[in-house]
Amino acid sequence: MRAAVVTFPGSNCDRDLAVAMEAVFGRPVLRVWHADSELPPVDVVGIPGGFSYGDYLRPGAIAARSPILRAVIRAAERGVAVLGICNGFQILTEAGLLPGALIRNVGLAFVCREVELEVATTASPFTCAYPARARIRLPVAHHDGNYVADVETLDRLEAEDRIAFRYLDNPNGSARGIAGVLNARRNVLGMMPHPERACDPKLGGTDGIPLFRSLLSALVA
Amino acid sequence: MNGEVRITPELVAEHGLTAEEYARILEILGREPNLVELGIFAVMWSEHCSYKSSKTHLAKFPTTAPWVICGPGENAGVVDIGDGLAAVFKMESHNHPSFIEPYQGAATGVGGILRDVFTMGARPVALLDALRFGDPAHPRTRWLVSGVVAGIGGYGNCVGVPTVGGETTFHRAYDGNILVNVMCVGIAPADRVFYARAAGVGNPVVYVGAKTGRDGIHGATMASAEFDERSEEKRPTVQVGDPFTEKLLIEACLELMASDCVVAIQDMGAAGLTSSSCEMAARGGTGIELDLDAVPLREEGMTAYEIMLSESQERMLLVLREGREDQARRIFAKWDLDFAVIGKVTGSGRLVARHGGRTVVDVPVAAVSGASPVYDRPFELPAPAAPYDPDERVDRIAADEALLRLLGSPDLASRRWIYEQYDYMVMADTVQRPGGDAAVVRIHGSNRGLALTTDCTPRYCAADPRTGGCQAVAESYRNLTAVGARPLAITNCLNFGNPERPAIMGQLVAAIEGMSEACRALDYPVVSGNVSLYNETMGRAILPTPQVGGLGLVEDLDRMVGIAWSEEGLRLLLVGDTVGWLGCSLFLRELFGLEAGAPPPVDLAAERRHADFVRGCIAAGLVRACHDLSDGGLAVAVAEMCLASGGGARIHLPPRVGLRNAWLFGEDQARYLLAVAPHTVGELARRAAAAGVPMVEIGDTGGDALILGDARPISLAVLRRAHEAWFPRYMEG
Amino acid sequence: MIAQVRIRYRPGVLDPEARAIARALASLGYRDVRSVARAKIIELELATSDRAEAERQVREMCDRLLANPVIETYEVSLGD
Amino acid sequence: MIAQVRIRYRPGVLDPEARAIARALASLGYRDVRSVARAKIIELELATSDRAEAERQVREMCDRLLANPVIETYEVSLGD
Ligand SMILES: Nc1ncnc2c1ncn2[C@@H]1O[C@H](COP(=O)(O)OP(=O)(O)O)[C@@H](O)[C@H]1O
Ligand SMILES: [Mg+2]
Repeated sequence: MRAAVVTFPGSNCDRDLAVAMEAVFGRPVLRVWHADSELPPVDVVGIPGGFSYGDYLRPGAIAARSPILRAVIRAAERGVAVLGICNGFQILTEAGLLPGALIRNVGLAFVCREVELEVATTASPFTCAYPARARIRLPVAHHDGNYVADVETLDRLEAEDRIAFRYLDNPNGSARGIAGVLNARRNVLGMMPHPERACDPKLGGTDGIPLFRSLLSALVA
Repeated sequence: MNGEVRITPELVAEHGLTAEEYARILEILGREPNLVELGIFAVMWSEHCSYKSSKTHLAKFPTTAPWVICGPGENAGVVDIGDGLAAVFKMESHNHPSFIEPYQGAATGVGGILRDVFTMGARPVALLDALRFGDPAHPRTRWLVSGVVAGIGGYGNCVGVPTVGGETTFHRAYDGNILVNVMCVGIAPADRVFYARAAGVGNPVVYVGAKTGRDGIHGATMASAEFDERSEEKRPTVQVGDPFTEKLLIEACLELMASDCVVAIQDMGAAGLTSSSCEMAARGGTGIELDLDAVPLREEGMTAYEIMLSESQERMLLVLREGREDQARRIFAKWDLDFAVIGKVTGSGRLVARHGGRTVVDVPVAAVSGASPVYDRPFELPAPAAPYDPDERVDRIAADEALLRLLGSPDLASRRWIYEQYDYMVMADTVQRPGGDAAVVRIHGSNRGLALTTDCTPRYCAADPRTGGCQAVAESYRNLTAVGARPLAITNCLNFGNPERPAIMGQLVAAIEGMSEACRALDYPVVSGNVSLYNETMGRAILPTPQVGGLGLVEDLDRMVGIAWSEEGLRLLLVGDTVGWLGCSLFLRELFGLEAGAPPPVDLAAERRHADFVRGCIAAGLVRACHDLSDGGLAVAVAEMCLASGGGARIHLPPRVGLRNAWLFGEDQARYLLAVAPHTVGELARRAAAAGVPMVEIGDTGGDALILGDARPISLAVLRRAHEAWFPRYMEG
Repeated sequence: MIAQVRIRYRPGVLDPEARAIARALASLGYRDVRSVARAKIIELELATSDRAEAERQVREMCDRLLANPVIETYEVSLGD
Repeated sequence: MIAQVRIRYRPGVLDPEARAIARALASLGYRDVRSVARAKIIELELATSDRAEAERQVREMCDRLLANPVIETYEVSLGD
């Protein structure tokens, strides 16, 4: 399983994501710099959380126009798995790889807490190792996690089974409780909660591990 | 231009310098200073930079121990934490700026303390914030709380350093002067700690980070001047922070420090370029020559005065090894940060700056930085408060009602509203989250951890600053012990009123003595700190607040404990003596409106004995959960443990308890509450007896209610509502 | 030449900040405020003095970066 | 009546966001952009039709809530 994690100026969960991936995948994760215009050959690319470019203009907006993102888009078109977490999710929507957008939380404040989620589909390389309709706990930590999209898009996401995770207790006002969405081809996932922070019992939970296990079983077939 | 301004007595006074201080400047220079030089002396001799009122007393702090690598005097303190690593930590105040502009004031406070830590080569791994606000009913309080918390989160979250703990209390004495004290902890290789000593004549002096603007000019003198109605006019001195640039600066500096390019490095904090260059040269016994035309500027037409005194954020000053400029420049270019060679190290012992072809500064650094005035200000030690003698009236309120009211009071209500705005998990090493005693962050890649806490009980310090100072140290020691950590050292921030008043000076002196005594008795030295004086508004001072930040080491995270238990049927053991001390207690204040009596005495020998006992039991795996007893006493501690555990408990009152509420809510020191498995009670009792530690079994865990003796059971749901409701409801307005 | 871009949320996107401002104004006693909306202005100083070219360029910047078409609309106006 | 409040940073106050936008535009190849500044607009729909009263009220709202006088300045304009 070959994996890479991209670092943008202002990324701050890049190490956390690489550590979690390395623990589950059992081999080193490549680190890629935002100014690179090529990705190494990999099976999965992680776009980590943080505040790329300070979240200025709109969260993820500037990172979405960086050289590496063009390479990520090409990789996604080739079928490489792309996982965007938190700021990574914002970047993927800004880049047009995923529908919708993430705006300021309804409560206006940053929110850092553990939330309960439902795994809304197991039909994806990111969620296949979870039991169907599993209820899991993952941390969220964001200021702009309020998922918005127009009604047709939301209906289409539901009809096509592209909602990966839903909040059971919506912390940010997201439309229809959406915490994570898939692209049509199902090889790109964006999610606000942090599975990489829930891969170690010492950190308070392990519900993130099946996400990385899913990738391992789906991609190393 | 600058040279032509006439230095009048008014101008000298406006710079906060006394006539005697000015005479001293004339003597040092052998001539009149120009305006730039006057500004330099003013900031360097301000209370904030020179510690002129506190220096002689700060010398009483014990600052050494075998594990101390670097004590006070550098940007931060450094202690050995084993495995070739060092912890670097410090606390700093940003009180005045936060009162004027709470968001930016608090945010730039976080930025400043982060720089103090990574400037020593340490990667910051945790932040804590100790906050004191005015009366919740004061019209400004809500706005201040909301701005300060958002500002701390806004900065810390963005740079990606977890904010893992802190303190928040309210008292009307802070109505006009809130306190925002932020502590930062970093980890560095023990043999690669960087110091701010400019060495090597001819080595280049390099400016990196953000550009210089007209931010906060005279911020340092503002931080030392008492507030008055005119402080509104001082508004433009507020700086705006850019955490994104800070994040880049952390990465770039740490990358550079991993090479061997750096001779010395210092952040530009209060008094910016002036203090960083003077202090680096003074510490190194060298001089520095600066070319102000080379300083990256954000605005046009900035004068030498403005460039030297700007407090623009996110800037650092470096001395590089000669010839390494290009290697360093490439690293900063990669991180998109300004990089400019702006001068060189000289052997002259002078700070010389040129601007527009003219010499605009030429002052001896030792005199500016080292020989600042020192005041042995007159002080009056406060008369000790008479002890409060409770009578049966304190028992007229039912224990369950008293507990619910206390838990829902501003000082004890859950701080969830605050800490959920902080990313306390980023870096994926937070193994004890906010809400318990000490926070614990894992030392990355190991099974060891750093335990961190901030403590001070200002109401004790107001009644008796000596005992209060002692108690603040002891409480931090207990909080570290309660998770199983070995306390190593403290940082501190001494927040007081106007030291020119003997009564205030007396508080400062007594608090320092109390802290020193505790540090000495507990082998728990002071390695860094900060002093914030003149916290007064129109003659009304804050409560004396000697804030302590403690750091301890957890050797084996598998043996760490928290305040939550996970089983029913555990036994609750109370460690320490309970006489039922109600003087200065929250119980008296919240339920009887009384701020009366003397604070609970601190027996340092008992603190040490009890802590060693508790730590030993935790290390032996005998303890399932542990909480130290502080505000609100036993009843509040057990309630907090129930809430964290999601389970109930029953407390049995001892047979001849005297005043029930004194026993339940008294704030006697050196106490812990342990939850242990029933079959280990005998072993624990043997250990306690052998160590001479008083310990009694007072209850057990189970059910879904908390039962205090024969009081009505309080269901967990009711308890939780009481604890969680106040903060969000208050903030909603 | 100065170009001004005015960016606002599309109708249908609920703006939590505008709502919070409305609520705060109401709680301060301003009963007269019927609704609140927000927009942001990005002002660009351009080297060119060719208005048509400036407008074309600025629109392109909006499409490529300054506005997110999923949630925002923009207007460009040129000063002098 | 519609009132518009235009809020911007005081001169000299650091605006890291404007700087980030300028850099992003440069890296997308827009070399013509000399500088970037930002402002925000808050649009209020008011029940009153008395212009003087509206202006007075809106200024008061700015002082009390909408603008941060320490680092921002504002302008009020009334529509119809
Ligand atoms: N301003 C704050 N920021 C972060 N955490 C806080 C803050 N205030 C309080 N806390 C957390 O809330 C918990 C309770 O605080 P406190 O009652 O002061 O603890 P203790 O009495 O054990 O010192 C602690 O975990 C503390 O770290
Ligand atoms: Mg405690």
